[in-house]
Amino acid sequence: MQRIGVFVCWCGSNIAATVDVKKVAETLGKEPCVVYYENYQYMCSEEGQNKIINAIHEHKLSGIVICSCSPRMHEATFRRTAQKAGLNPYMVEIANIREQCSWIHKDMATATEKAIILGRAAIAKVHLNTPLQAGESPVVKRALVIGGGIAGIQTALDIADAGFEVDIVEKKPTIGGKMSQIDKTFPTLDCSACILTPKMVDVAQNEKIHIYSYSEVAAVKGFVGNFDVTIKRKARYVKEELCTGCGACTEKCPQKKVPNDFNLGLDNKHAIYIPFAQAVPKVATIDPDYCMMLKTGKCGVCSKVCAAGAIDYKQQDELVQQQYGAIVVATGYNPIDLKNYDEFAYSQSPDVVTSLEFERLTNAAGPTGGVLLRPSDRQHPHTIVFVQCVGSRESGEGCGKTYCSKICCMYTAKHAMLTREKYPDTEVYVFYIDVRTPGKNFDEFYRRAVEEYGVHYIKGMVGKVSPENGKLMVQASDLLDNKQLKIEADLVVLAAAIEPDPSARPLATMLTTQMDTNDFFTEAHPKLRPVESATAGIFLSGCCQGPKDIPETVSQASACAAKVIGLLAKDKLLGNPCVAESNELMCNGCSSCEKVCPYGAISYVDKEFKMPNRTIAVRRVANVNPAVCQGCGACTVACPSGAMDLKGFSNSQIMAEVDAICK
Amino acid sequence: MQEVIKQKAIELLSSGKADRVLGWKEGEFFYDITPAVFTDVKEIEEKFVYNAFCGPNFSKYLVAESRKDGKIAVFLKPCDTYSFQQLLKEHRILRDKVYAVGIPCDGMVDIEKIRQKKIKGITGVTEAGEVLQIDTIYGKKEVAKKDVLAERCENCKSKKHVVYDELIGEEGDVLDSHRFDLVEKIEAMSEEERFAFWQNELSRCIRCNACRNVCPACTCEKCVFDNPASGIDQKAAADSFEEKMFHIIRAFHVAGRCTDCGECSRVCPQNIPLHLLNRKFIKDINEFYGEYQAGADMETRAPLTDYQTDDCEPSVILTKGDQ
Amino acid sequence: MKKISLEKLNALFAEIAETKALYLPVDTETGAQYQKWEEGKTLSSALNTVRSAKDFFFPQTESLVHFKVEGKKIEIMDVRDEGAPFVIFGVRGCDVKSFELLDRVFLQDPVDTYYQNRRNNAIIVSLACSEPEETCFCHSFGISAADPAGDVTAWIKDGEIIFRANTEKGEQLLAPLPLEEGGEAKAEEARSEIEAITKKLPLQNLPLEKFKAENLMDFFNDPKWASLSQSCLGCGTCTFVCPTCHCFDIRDFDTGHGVQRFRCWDSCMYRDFSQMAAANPRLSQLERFRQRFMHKLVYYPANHEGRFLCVGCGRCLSRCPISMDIVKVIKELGGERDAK
Amino acid sequence: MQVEKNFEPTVVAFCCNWCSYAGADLSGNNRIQYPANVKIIRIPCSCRLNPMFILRAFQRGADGVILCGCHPGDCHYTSGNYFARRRMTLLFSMLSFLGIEKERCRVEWVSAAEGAKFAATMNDFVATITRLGENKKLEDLRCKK
Repeated sequence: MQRIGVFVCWCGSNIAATVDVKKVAETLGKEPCVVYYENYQYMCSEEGQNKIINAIHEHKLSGIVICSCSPRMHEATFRRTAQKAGLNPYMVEIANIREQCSWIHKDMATATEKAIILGRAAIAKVHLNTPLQAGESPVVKRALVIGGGIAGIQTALDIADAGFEVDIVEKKPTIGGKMSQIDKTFPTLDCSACILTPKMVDVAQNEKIHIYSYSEVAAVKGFVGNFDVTIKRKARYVKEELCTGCGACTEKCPQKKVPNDFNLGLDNKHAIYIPFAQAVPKVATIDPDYCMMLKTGKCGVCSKVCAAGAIDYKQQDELVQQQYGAIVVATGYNPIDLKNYDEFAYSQSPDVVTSLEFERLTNAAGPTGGVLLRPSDRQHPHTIVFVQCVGSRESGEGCGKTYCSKICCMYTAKHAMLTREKYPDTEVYVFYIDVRTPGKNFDEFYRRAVEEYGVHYIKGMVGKVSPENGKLMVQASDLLDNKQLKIEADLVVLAAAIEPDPSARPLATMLTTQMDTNDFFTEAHPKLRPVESATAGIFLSGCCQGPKDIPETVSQASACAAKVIGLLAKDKLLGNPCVAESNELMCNGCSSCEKVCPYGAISYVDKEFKMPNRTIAVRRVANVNPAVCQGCGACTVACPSGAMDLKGFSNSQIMAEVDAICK
Repeated sequence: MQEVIKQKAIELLSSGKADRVLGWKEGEFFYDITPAVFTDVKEIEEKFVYNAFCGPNFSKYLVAESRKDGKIAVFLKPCDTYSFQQLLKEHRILRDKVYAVGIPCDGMVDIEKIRQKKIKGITGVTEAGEVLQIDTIYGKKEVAKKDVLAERCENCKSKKHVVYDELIGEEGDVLDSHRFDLVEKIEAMSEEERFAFWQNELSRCIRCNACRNVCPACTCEKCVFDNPASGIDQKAAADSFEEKMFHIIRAFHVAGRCTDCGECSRVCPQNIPLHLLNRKFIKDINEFYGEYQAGADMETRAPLTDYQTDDCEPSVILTKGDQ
Repeated sequence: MKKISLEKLNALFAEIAETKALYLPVDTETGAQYQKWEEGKTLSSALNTVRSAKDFFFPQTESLVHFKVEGKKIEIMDVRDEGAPFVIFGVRGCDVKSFELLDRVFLQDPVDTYYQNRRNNAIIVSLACSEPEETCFCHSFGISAADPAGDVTAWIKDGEIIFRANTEKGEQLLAPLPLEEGGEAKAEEARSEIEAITKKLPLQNLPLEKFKAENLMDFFNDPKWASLSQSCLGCGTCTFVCPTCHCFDIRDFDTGHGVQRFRCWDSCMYRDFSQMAAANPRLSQLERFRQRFMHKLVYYPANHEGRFLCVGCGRCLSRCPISMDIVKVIKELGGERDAK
Repeated sequence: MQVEKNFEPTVVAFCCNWCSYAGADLSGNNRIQYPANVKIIRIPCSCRLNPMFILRAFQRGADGVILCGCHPGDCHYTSGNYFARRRMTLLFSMLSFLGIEKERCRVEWVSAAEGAKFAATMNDFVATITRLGENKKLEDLRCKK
C-alpha cells in the first residue's frame, strides 16, 4: 500500500482565486491511501519544497501528488524535490489545476470540482507508480563517418578538432567525393580543388582521423554510445602502408584501356591507378576487372617497377571490427542515370553530356586539359544548350524524381557564365522551368549570367534533341513568347536530377534508420532536429538527407559534428526511464512492435522457458533496448497480448486515470 | 480425394519425411470429425478421413506442434494456407519443422445448416455430386450441397494455396467473392438498426472463448482477457458492455492479421456471426489503405504496422454510411 | 391425467403467466432458447435448447453482494432477488435429470442458498421427446426420454398435450388451469413410440461399466488421454452448454464507487481454472481435459452412489468445435477395458 | 414532465505530451475558456492510446472521448500519430458499425501553438456530446451510481 501525500498549490492567486484550494486538499485527503495533505501559496518556492521534503520524511510518504501548474512547467522541479527527500523522482505525479483548470474556468464551484477530479486521477495514477531508474550506458569516444565527400570530411575534421577519434569509411580509393570532380564553385567561382584539397590534406595529417578508403560498412550492431561496426576493406592489391604514391606503376601498366570513372568515362586510365593527383590517401589501386595479372596471371609489370614492393596480387578483402559512440551518414548523391531520357539523345550522341561530365570537360585536370571540346570530334562547340530539371520535379509516374534537385539552377548559371567568359564566341542557351536562386549572392550571380554575360535564358522545356550531320537539333518551346524554337547546337548539357547513393538503402537497414520514399534519410525532426536521424546516435551529414549545395552541406556537416561532439563528450548516457518494457512470459515474438518502433529499439532473442512437466521451450521474445527507446508507446498498442507496456505510462496507470475521471 | 490424401499421409510417415501427420480423424457420425496427430500407419488406414465436414483449420495447432521434436506433416486447404503463412510471418510457426501439403477443397458443409432444414437424427451422409444423401433415424433425406455450405465456403475468397511444400491437385485462383455483401448491408442500416442487430447477436455470447481459442490469429501466450494484470480481464459477460468490449478488442487485435478463415463463426455455439466484425475491418482496410489480404505473402507490411503520410483522417467515418 | 388441445396452448400459457413468470423454449434464428413467455411467443418444436436449463438455478453470472465505498468507509449492500416463483415449461428428460445431479452439489451442506431459493421457487413442467436426435444418449444413464420427471410431465400427441402431475407443486399448478380430464391412452401411446425410437438411436450400449471408484487410478493414468486431449482448444463450450457442469468463480468488480461481488461460470478447460497463488497444478490441456471427464465419469459417481455427472443430452456432441466429446471418451477408455 | 437537470457530459481528452498537452496549456496561458466537462489525460504520444482506454472510459461513464495529437508530419517521435490515425480510423469505424454514435469519438490534431484551436475544439466537442446526450450504448450499468 502506498502512503500518499497531496500538496495543493495556490500559485499565489493564480489557482486560489478560482479554486477552493483548502477544499481540494481536504477532499483529496479522504481518498484511500492518502495519509497527508496540505495547501500552500507557492509549492515550487524553497519554502514549499521544504514542506514537501518534511512531509515525505515525517509521514514516510511513498508517493506524492502535487496539484499545481502544468507538469511541463515544474514536474522536473518536484521530481528533484522528491529526490532530495530520498523518494524516487518517478513517484511524483502532477495534477494540472492551473493551465487546465483555474485559468480556463471562472466559476469557483466548477473549477474546484474539476480540480478535485484531476487530483483524484493523479492519486489513482501514483497508486500504481513504481520507482524508476534511468539506465546508464558508457559512451565509446570514437565516431564513424560513412562517406568521405566534403560532408564527411568537414564532419570528421570538426569532431577531430574537439579531440575525438574519427574513422572515415570511403568506398572509393580516395576521399574527396563529388567536390573533387567539380571545376569551380558558385557563386564565388573559386576553384573547387583549391579549397577542397587542403581539407583533404588536413584529414590525412590529422592524428585523430583514420581513413578506411576503398572500404564499406558491412554490419552494424549495438546502439547509441556503443555501436559495433564491421568494416570491409576491399582488396586494392596494393599495400597501403608501403605505397608512396610515386605513380611509376601507373605509367608502366600496359593495360591502358580502362574507362576512367573519375572523368566519368570521358577518357581512359590504367588498370593500376591513382584517381587524381591530389588523392588522399595517395595510394595506387588495381582494378581487378582489367588487370591482366589478376585475370590471367601473366604480366606483373607493376610489381616489378614498384620500388617500395607494395604490390600484392594475393591481397584479400579484410574485415575490421571497431566500436563507435556515434555514426555519421554522409553517403552523398549521384546524378540519375539518363538512359531512359531518349528524347535528349543522351545515349545516342556523345555530345549530349550531363552537367557533371561538363565539369570534367572544363576542368584543367580533366580529359581535355580544361579546354572545352566536344567529346565526339574534339572541336570547340559554338552553340551550347543547357537543359535544366532533367528528371527533377516530375509527376512521379515516369523515371524522374518529384523533388527539386536544388543545385542545378546555380551550377547551370555557373557553366553558362564560365563558357561565355572563356569563349565569348559561343552562344549559350539555358532552358528552364523556373530559376531558383535562394541563397546568399545567388540571385545576383544568376542575373550576372543573364545581364553581363548574355546567356539566353528561355523559359520552356526542350522537347527533343536529335543528332543530325554532326550537330544536335534542339526542338524546344519558349513559353513566354509562346513559340516553338529550333536550335542547331554543338553541345547539349543536361542538368540531371540527383539521387541518394545506392549504398544508402542497405546502410539504412543496417542502421535501422528511416528513409523517405526517395531513399533520402529522414531526419529526427524536420525543423528542430535536422541533423539527427530518429535512431539515437546516428547523424546525417550532407546530401544523404536531401539535395544540398556545398555551403549548405558544409554548414550541416559542422552542425552534425557539434551534435556528435555533444554525445561523445559525455562519459555515460542517462536514459529516459519511461521506456517500453516487454514481459517475456507474455510475448509472442510476432514482430508487430518492432515494425512500429521508429528507433529500432526492439530486437528479438530466442529464449528458453520452463514449461510444464520439466520441459523447456524455446520462444522468440522481444527485447527493448532502454538506451534507444524514446518512450512513445507505439509498440504497446501494436502488441496484442499486452506484453509490451510503457513505464511511467502503463496500461494500468492510464486506465486508473480514466476510472478516476469517469466515476 | 480422401484416398489420395490418405496415401500421401502414409507415404510421408513411412518414408520418414515426417514424424507425425496432422489430419482428420473419423468420429461417431459422418460429420463429427476431430483433428488428430497420427503417428501410426495403421491408424491412418483405419481412421483418416477427408470429406465435406473437415472444416477445422490446422494452422493454429502448428504453433505448438512445430516446437515439438521431429517434423510434422500437415494437410492444408487453400484458406488454411493463408492462416499458416500469416503465422509464419509472425514467427509463430517454425517453418522447417513443418511439411505442408496443400489439398483441394470444394467447400465444407455446415452441419448446423442441415439441422436448420429440420433434418433430425442424422446417422449418415453420402456425397453424390452436388447432392448430399442423408440417412436419419426418421428416414432418408436429400439436400443440395450448395444450400448447406458453410458461410465462409459460400463466399470462398480463394482456391489458391499460398504456401506449401507439396500440392495435391491443381493450383487454384483467388476468387471474386461476395463476402462483404452482408457487411455492406449492415453498413447501410440506420445507426439504431445496427445497434439493435449487434445487441441481439452479441447478447447471446456466453464467453466460452471458442472463437478466440480456435482463431489462428489469437495465439497469444496469454490473452489480455485472461490476464488479471491487464485490467480488462473478464470471465463471464456480467454486463452487456463486456460482450461488446470483448468482441471489439478481439477484432481489433486481429485486424490486419485476420485472414478471414471463418473459424470463429464456425465454432460459436450461439451462432453469432463473429466473422462480420473481422470482415468489417478487412473491408475498411481495403477501402482506406488499399487491398490487403493477410497471409497472402510474407513481405507486405500489415496495415496497422504501416502508414502513408496521406492516409485518410478518422473523420472519414462521419461521411460514411447512414448519415 | 389432464389434457388440452394444442390450439389452446397459448391461452394456457397466458393463464399461467398471470400469476407466475413462465419460461419456455422459443425458436430463434439460431436455435431454440428459453425465453420468458409473452403474448406472441410459442413453444419451440426443437428437441432441445442450445443452452441447458441449468441457467434457471445456476445463472451464468449472479450478483452475490455489493459493497459501497465512500472515502475510506465500506458499506455492505444486500442485492439478492431470487425470491419470485416461476414455471419452466418444456424441459426435456435429460435436463430434468440434471437438476437432481446439481441438487446433490448445491444443496448438500453447506447449502447454497442462492441455488436453493431458485430451486424452491421453480415449478418444472417436463416434456417427453417426440423426435430424439442421433446425438441423444440419455438412455445410457437410465433416463427416460419418453417419461421424464419434473413436477409435471407432458406429452404431445395428435394435436393434444397431456399432463401428469408428479408432485404437490405440480398438482397446484394444474389445478386452477382449464384442462380436461383424461389422455392416459394417448400418453401411453406416445411413450411407447418414443421408446421404440430410442432403441433405434445410434449411440447405444456405451461401455460405462468400468467407470468406478476402484478403477480411478487406472483411468487417471491411462495413456489415451494424450491423444484424446490433443486437439482440444481449451475453450469452455462443452462446460457452458453442459446441463451438469457447475463450476464457478467468484469475482469482485470495481465499479469505481464500490465493489460488486458476483459469481460466474468457470470452466475446468480454462488455463487459469486451478491457478493458485503459488502455481497451477494442472499445467497442460491434457490435465484439464482429463479433469472434466474424470469428474463426470469417476469422481462424481464415486461420491454419489454411482451416478454419472452426464445426462446424455448431446449438446457437447453438436457444439464442440473439434468434435471431441464424452461419447468418444467413454468409448475410447471404457471400450478398451471391456476388451481386456 | 419533470424538468431534468441539465445534462453535463463527461469528456475525456487524451493529449500527447508534446503538442496537444502543450496546446491545452497554452489555451490556459491565454485564459481561453472551454467547458470544465473536459478532463485531460497526458500520454506521451497519440500512438500510446490503446482502444482499450477508450472503451474503458465509456464503460466507466464517459460520454465522449477525444484524442489530440501533433499534426501529421509533426510527431515528436516522427511516426506515432500516423499509426494512431490508422488505429483510430478503424476503431471508430467499428464502433459505428456496431451502432454507436459516430460523433462520440473524435481525433483532432492540435499543435503546441494552437491554444485557441484546442479550446475551440473542446467547446465544439462538448456541444456535440451534449446534443448526443448520455452514452447509453457503451455504458456498463454496474458503474452507474
